[in-house]
Amino acid sequence: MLYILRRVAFYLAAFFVAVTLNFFIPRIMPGDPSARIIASFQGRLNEAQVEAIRASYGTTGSLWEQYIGYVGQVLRMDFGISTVQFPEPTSSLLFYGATWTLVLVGIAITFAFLIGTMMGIHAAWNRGGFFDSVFTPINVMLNAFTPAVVALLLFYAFSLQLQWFPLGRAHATGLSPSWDPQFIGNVLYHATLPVLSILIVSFGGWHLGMRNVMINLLNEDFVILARAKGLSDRRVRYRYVARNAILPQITSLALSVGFLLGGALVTEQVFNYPGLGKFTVTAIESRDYSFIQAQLLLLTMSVLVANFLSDIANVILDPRLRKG
Amino acid sequence: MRELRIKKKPGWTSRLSPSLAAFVTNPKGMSGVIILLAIILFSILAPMFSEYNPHRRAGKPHVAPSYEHVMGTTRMGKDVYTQVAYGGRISLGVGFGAGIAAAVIGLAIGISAGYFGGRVDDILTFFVNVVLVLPGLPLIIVIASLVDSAGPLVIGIVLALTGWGWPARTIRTQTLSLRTREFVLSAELMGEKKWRIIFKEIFPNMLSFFMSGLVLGTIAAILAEAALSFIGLGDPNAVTWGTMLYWAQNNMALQTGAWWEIWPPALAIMLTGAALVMINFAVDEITNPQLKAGRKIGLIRKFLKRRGRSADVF
Amino acid sequence: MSSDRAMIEVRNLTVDYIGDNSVARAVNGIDFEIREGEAFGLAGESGCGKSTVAFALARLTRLPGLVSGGQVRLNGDDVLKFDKARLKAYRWNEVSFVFQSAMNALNPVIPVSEQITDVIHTHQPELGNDGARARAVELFELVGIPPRRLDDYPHQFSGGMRQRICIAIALALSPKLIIMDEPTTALDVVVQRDIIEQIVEIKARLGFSVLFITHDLGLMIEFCDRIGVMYSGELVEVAPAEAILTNPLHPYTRALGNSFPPLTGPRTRLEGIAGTPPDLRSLPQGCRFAPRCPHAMEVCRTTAPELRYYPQNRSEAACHLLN
Amino acid sequence: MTRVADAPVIEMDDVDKEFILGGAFLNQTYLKALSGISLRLVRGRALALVGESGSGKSTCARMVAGAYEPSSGAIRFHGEDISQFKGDRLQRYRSEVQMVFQDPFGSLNPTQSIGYHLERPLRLHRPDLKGKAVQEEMLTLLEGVGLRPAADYLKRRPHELSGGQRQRVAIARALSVQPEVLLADEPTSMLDVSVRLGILNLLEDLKQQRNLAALYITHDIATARYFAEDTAVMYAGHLVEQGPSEQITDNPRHPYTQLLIEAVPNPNRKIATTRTKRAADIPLWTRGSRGCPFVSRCPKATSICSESMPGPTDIGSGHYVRCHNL
Amino acid sequence: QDNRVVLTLHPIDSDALIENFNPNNPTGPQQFVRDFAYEPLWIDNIWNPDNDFPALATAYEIADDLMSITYNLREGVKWSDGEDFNADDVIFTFEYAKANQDYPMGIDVYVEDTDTGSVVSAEKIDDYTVKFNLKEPDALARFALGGIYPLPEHIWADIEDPKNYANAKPVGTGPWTEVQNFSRSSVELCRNETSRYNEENAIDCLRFLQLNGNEQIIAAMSAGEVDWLGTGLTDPEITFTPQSEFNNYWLPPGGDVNLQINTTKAPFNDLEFRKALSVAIDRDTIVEISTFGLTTHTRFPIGTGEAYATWINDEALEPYAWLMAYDPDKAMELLDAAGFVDADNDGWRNNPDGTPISFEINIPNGWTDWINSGQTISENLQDVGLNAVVRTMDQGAWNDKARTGDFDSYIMWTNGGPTPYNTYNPMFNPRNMEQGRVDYQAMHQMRLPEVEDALAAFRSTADRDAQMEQMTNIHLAVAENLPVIGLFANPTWYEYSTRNFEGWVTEENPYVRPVVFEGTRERVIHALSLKPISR
Ligand SMILES: Nc1ncnc2c1ncn2[C@@H]1O[C@H](COP(=O)(O)OP(=O)(O)OP(=O)(O)O)[C@@H](O)[C@H]1O
Ligand SMILES: Nc1ncnc2c1ncn2[C@@H]1O[C@H](COP(=O)(O)OP(=O)(O)OP(=O)(O)O)[C@@H](O)[C@H]1O
Ligand SMILES: [Mg+2]
Ligand SMILES: [Mg+2]
Repeated sequence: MLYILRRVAFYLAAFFVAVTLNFFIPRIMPGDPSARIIASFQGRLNEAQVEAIRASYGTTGSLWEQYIGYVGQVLRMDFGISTVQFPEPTSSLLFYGATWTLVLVGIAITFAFLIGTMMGIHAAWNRGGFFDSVFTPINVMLNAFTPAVVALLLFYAFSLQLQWFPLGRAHATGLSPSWDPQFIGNVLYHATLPVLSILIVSFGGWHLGMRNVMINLLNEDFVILARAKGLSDRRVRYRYVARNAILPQITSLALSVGFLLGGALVTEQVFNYPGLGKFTVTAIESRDYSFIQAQLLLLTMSVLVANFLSDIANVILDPRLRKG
Repeated sequence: MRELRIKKKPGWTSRLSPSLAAFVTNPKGMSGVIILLAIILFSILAPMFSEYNPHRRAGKPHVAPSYEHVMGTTRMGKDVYTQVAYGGRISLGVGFGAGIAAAVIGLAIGISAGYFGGRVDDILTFFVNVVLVLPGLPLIIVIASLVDSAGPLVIGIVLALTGWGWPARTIRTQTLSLRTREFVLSAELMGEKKWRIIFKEIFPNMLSFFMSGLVLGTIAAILAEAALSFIGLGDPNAVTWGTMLYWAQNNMALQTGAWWEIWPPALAIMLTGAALVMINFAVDEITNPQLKAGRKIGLIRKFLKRRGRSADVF
Repeated sequence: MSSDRAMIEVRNLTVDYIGDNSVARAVNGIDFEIREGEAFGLAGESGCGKSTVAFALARLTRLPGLVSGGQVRLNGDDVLKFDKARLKAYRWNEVSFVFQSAMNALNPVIPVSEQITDVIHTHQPELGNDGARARAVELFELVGIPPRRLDDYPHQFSGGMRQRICIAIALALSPKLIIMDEPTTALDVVVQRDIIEQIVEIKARLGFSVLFITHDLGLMIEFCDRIGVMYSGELVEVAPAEAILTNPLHPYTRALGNSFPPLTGPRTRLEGIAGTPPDLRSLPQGCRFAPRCPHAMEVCRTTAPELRYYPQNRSEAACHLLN
Repeated sequence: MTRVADAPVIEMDDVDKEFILGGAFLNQTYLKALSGISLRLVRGRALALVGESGSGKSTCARMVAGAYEPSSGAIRFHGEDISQFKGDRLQRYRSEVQMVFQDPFGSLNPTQSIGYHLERPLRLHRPDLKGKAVQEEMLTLLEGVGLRPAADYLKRRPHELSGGQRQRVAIARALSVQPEVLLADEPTSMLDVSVRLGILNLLEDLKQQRNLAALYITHDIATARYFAEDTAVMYAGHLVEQGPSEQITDNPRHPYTQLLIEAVPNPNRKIATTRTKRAADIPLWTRGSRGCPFVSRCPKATSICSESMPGPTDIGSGHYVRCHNL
Repeated sequence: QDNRVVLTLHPIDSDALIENFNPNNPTGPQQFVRDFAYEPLWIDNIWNPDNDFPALATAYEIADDLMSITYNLREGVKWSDGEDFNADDVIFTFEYAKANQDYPMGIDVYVEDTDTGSVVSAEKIDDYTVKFNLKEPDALARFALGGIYPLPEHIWADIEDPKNYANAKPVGTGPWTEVQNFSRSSVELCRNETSRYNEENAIDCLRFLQLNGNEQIIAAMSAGEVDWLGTGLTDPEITFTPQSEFNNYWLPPGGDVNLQINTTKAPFNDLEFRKALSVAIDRDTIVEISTFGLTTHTRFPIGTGEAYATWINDEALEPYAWLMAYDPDKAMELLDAAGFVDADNDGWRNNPDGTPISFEINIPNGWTDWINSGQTISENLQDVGLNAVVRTMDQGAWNDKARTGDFDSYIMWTNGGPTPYNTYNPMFNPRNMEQGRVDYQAMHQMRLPEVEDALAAFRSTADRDAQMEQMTNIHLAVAENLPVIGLFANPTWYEYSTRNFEGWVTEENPYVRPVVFEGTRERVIHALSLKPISR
């Protein structure tokens, strides 16, 4: 319990730091949101109008006042109004983007984790065998590939040339979101290539991580004892070894959420997938403060939440952490 | 027992320090080093390989690979081969620069936190955790756009500043376990200065972790530079592997059939990544010999199988 | 209490560790047998191959280890040739194991109860959940731990208790032979004594054989009926426990006996054994102990002596001095 | 060995040591690792400190070496309180008191050569040695601990040596600064039986040749008796019995000492299976704990035992016991 | 319901559509509803000025003193909710624009406080006649006033904060006003049942898709998802036409792109230097390679080009044509002669006073064809010994620097309009050169009084010949002084698919400008001219 409390204290502090950073970072960027709006009129404004727009879209008050206002907003979960899509509330766009990023990254992380972990278990169990000697290095090298190139090649080959998969978007334009199987099928169909492009470059890490932890465990006495007890291979492999090896994997999983959300950005760009990454790039280009802030905050929060969940999972899975 | 193919250890390795000897006899590690060295040399010696200027047009647009343009030309008529060679300088420079810087910052923070403990540790660990928790790439994008145009240098600095979380964490854990080792206490009781203990007693034992952090950091930095340039947040004037991809993508190299504009930088990145991965494999195996899958184990399994037996345990 | 019927015979057992650039012959053609109900000890300094023998016996040789020759016979069948099904029955039904460090022998994230019951489920599925549980309770009582603690996790027990749990697991199926590889070295002497006494008591009740490994000669003599002394992968002497100190045949055995300062008598200077054991990857010719032996002769450096039975001592030894 | 009780080199005077065990700010628990320890080290003699694991033996040695400060009480070196040592005096003290650690694998830095390990203390504490003299001193030291030919060892790294050789290097390093006091914290516990005696004999020779005051920590009472003239028995941070080694082993008076001696493997008997007692865990000694720590396991315990810890009783020839039921 | 005839067009890139149909919201909505749901008073047919399309007005009259214009409004027009349209709506719209300066409705309302703007007031003459009073005589005011999109007074009168108003159910007079099937990825604007166009209008709905990035957009057209685009192309003969038999494009020349140089500082303040600059640039390469052969050459160094071909007096300008021809030798000769030589032997030329020359060409990130052009220019300039480098920057920073005047040179578009006046006025209006508020078009900051005079004269006559004369004066002054260095004419991006519709504007039948973006009022005429192909 104490462990969890300490973690909670850390999360609160980290959250505060993130909130503060998120406020200041976009503000030290040159340019301000009104510039883009003014520019979008291509000179068709007279000066009075330019000034009026500056006054009403630009930022007002001292930095400190802005900061206080912003913290208040954050606490109320009010993220202001987007200037790229004026006057849409940031939260509605954010929610929309986050949903699709969650679909994309959620599926990708799950599969990468499952596939990589299973492969890692297999490789470690048959250490030195064909699978281990061939696939371990290959899978890990895939990890060092550029997501951009992988996404691009998939898009080019399967969407443009072979036309097996759609050109982009999260679902066909005619459909409206619902839980019916047709829509879900359509979403999965659209997500296939983007997911694949994240998957390809990420499962190798899980493979290697699991393999290495497993191998270290294989020589532990408790594993030898399990073997000596005549337990079945399956039981030793999963209950005795994988069960323990999964603990560090879960911690890395949580930390990788941030990396993956970031990495999805390129994929979303290539596949015109309406996720947060795309919105973020646009928001940055147009100095949409409220969106950048809200987006960074959301990312930080999701990483924090992921970490918190992994802490809890660790406590549940590792009895050694339960007390103290 | 001939089937087990036991070779005598090459004699010359005995003159090297044991971990170095382990490295040079590790086939994965050495192939990584050789590939990497080849790429680095290729980049450094770029002017020797090509008379073209990577920033200037060298021929007609989209010339297919030919005698004059070994890897063809870009849509703008720049020589791809030359760009790959020169681009390597910056990509590798950013990668290694940021990788090394992040590893060094991580090392400094990790060691200090682990060695000094107490308040220092609490504070440093907090920052490490914050850096770990802050979303990486998006933050980099925001910071990179702070400056009007994110040249390779800026990208490198930003990557270094955001990339030290991981190494700091592993190194701190490692330091914590080293600090309880008696040779550290013994040096303290001997009256050694703190910095000397850190540099001479602790650091050398952390070399492999440092190396591994450096290698992984470098891969991450190279990939991040490529990704940032690819989505157009880099400086398109710079010639790096990432900007080459950016231009290839912008000029629809794939659609126009100019595969030679996109594959060379893509392969260069992949090859570098692969080489670094192999080096990291070797470093892992040296720190933890168990990880060495060892052809030996496979051979023993076969040996036993042929005799109708199976390996007893793993 | 031990009969003279051999229950397990080890013949010419050879085990190698295959390295990248070398082969280490950790056990070099050793012969001995363990009789029914007997406590047989393997003594010798660190690295001489005691554990390797034990693991080979239990068919637990770890890669890159390789049993490259010899036999382990159980009722005439070679254990090393057992197929999967037979091996499963052999393991734990016939031979069980207690490891050196209980800290590492129990899986930290699985409740202790499950670590006991899963072996019962595997080998006696007919007992069912309740039967297995009941058996676990019995075992806990047998080793003197309150059964209400069955569902605790290993870290919640003290070192001595953990070691007792390991013993409980080893007893789960009433095996014929329990191998104990340094079962108490990580423990305090007082706790050690406590556990050893408990083992003796249970052994007296259940009548299994024990292969006991330690480098504490004193403890071994107290506990074992017969003792084999190993040096550098070979057995140099096999003798009744009492004879090891009082009437050692092999100079190494004698030297070993001299390495334990006594608790009584005047404080006199003892000499240990000078030098270090040979590197298994490049062994000396002849007797492996010769380089450290105060009585080494010319022949010792050229020919390896063989283990021979000396009826007057009821001991076997391998030394040229005795001829 | 009858000698006028020399003035002690090191004197621990009623030393307490508390460690914070954790807990939040308010309900922090303090582990009392040492309670009222008084010990004296005299030149030319060794004092063995025996006791169960976790009883505070290492803590004693580390406090003498200056790694921790006492929570109360004082440690004096030739009558001077060592907690007052600062700067140069502290640096000098560090050369006067040297420690040899338990673990020959852990106490040498695997990445540094043997030469480095010997050179550092010489450079730090023997400014008189210049140039070649350092090198020569290193060779002399190695030969002194029986590592011959010495020159061979300088370039080697710890992993190239056997455990016994490493422990010798550690001893050579401790001796390099010509200390008056040698603190040996289980210097043989990780060593194989065959080399253990070699190290003990070496320490014995050094003790006599250099007239060292030695503190020998072990939980093996037999080697304590073998090496040290005096033995002190610790239990849960308390000294329970102290006196000449032979007396302690031949005539243990404290129930814990008796239990300990009883437990030592003895080839001259067979194990009896008439057990009644069962080892309970050593109690966690905290600020609030009272009485004799051994009470939970003591067969003779009476009600007074859980109330207070008696002071030492002298039962002759320097043999002290702390027990109510003598 | 899917027998509907739907035209899919793509006037703006976005990450997600928003449910906002405010006709004056520039972040997207106005692209969807202007022209289609909200009609202007008058649709100028820029390419065929004799064939304008009266919209909510049927006629206009310019007062002789050029101080006012009177519009006759169309009678019998109904808003899509059934209310009548009349002069009150127009007056309301003007007053509304005046009251809400931060909600720019495209009317240059005069503001006393700052003495800016040109339209002083709107007067209701009768229910269907409105008179706009101007601050100064202006023969060109009709172009701007015709572009007023009247708002229905009965709806907007109650809207307090128009810029934040989402206008989810637009009420207009145009052919398509009904929003249907809104989602983040597509939205439809369907037939206005009260529209007077319904007889000729074959299209039931317009559909707008969320799309982003040229690659995606082109792929969408190839796949038959979009009919009408205005997206940038790269090697269209390879990447576009072959993708589908229905894919077509036509890229008539549009406004010019110029190199804006900061003539307030050395070396750009030297005319000889500017001449050298002009001839040092290899425009052929830029047109053919840097911009993929999609741009067109400009013949004369006048800052505007073929988009206003009818205004150019070839004969008068011929002597300046050499300034547009690539001649590096000539450039070096000019530089040498003017004293720009490499005085310090660092490989680069110096100013006559010996100070080094090095300058940047600023281009926003991601504007790749411009970056390519900039790189070619810097190569060209380096070839003649000038140390010029391309500097790309974030668009926000790029915007900022332009205004503060803190720059060396920019590649810059030119504003378009019905006459070249719309291009030259912002380029030479002294108000656009004031310190700290420099307009993009006037970044050169060189005042040319003869141009200012000619512009004033141009504006104060409605006579085409007189205007032509003034325009020639302007051209000559610009060519003589080279305040900007002309580069090439941008393409007008226009792609269309013949899969579902016929009747597209083609090179052979250029009946209106085929631009899909808002700002081209003719686009509604184009859409109404399309007929479905039945397959
Ligand atoms: N996995 C391995 N690879 C290579 N050599 C090994 C391996 N395991 C053991 N050995 C070697 O085999 C020899 C015998 O080892 P073993 O563990 O049987 O010794 P032991 O007598 O049990 O020693 P200890 O008392 O220290 O447990 C040693 O020299 C050891 O170095
Ligand atoms: N730095 C420390 N912080 C907190 N507790 C400590 C610290 N050092 C020692 N202790 C505790 O003090 C008690 C005494 O420890 P010490 O190491 O002195 O025992 P020991 O008798 O040397 O045991 P061993 O025989 O295992 O070496 C133990 O309970 C230990 O956990
Ligand atoms: Mg062993
Ligand atoms: Mg200790």
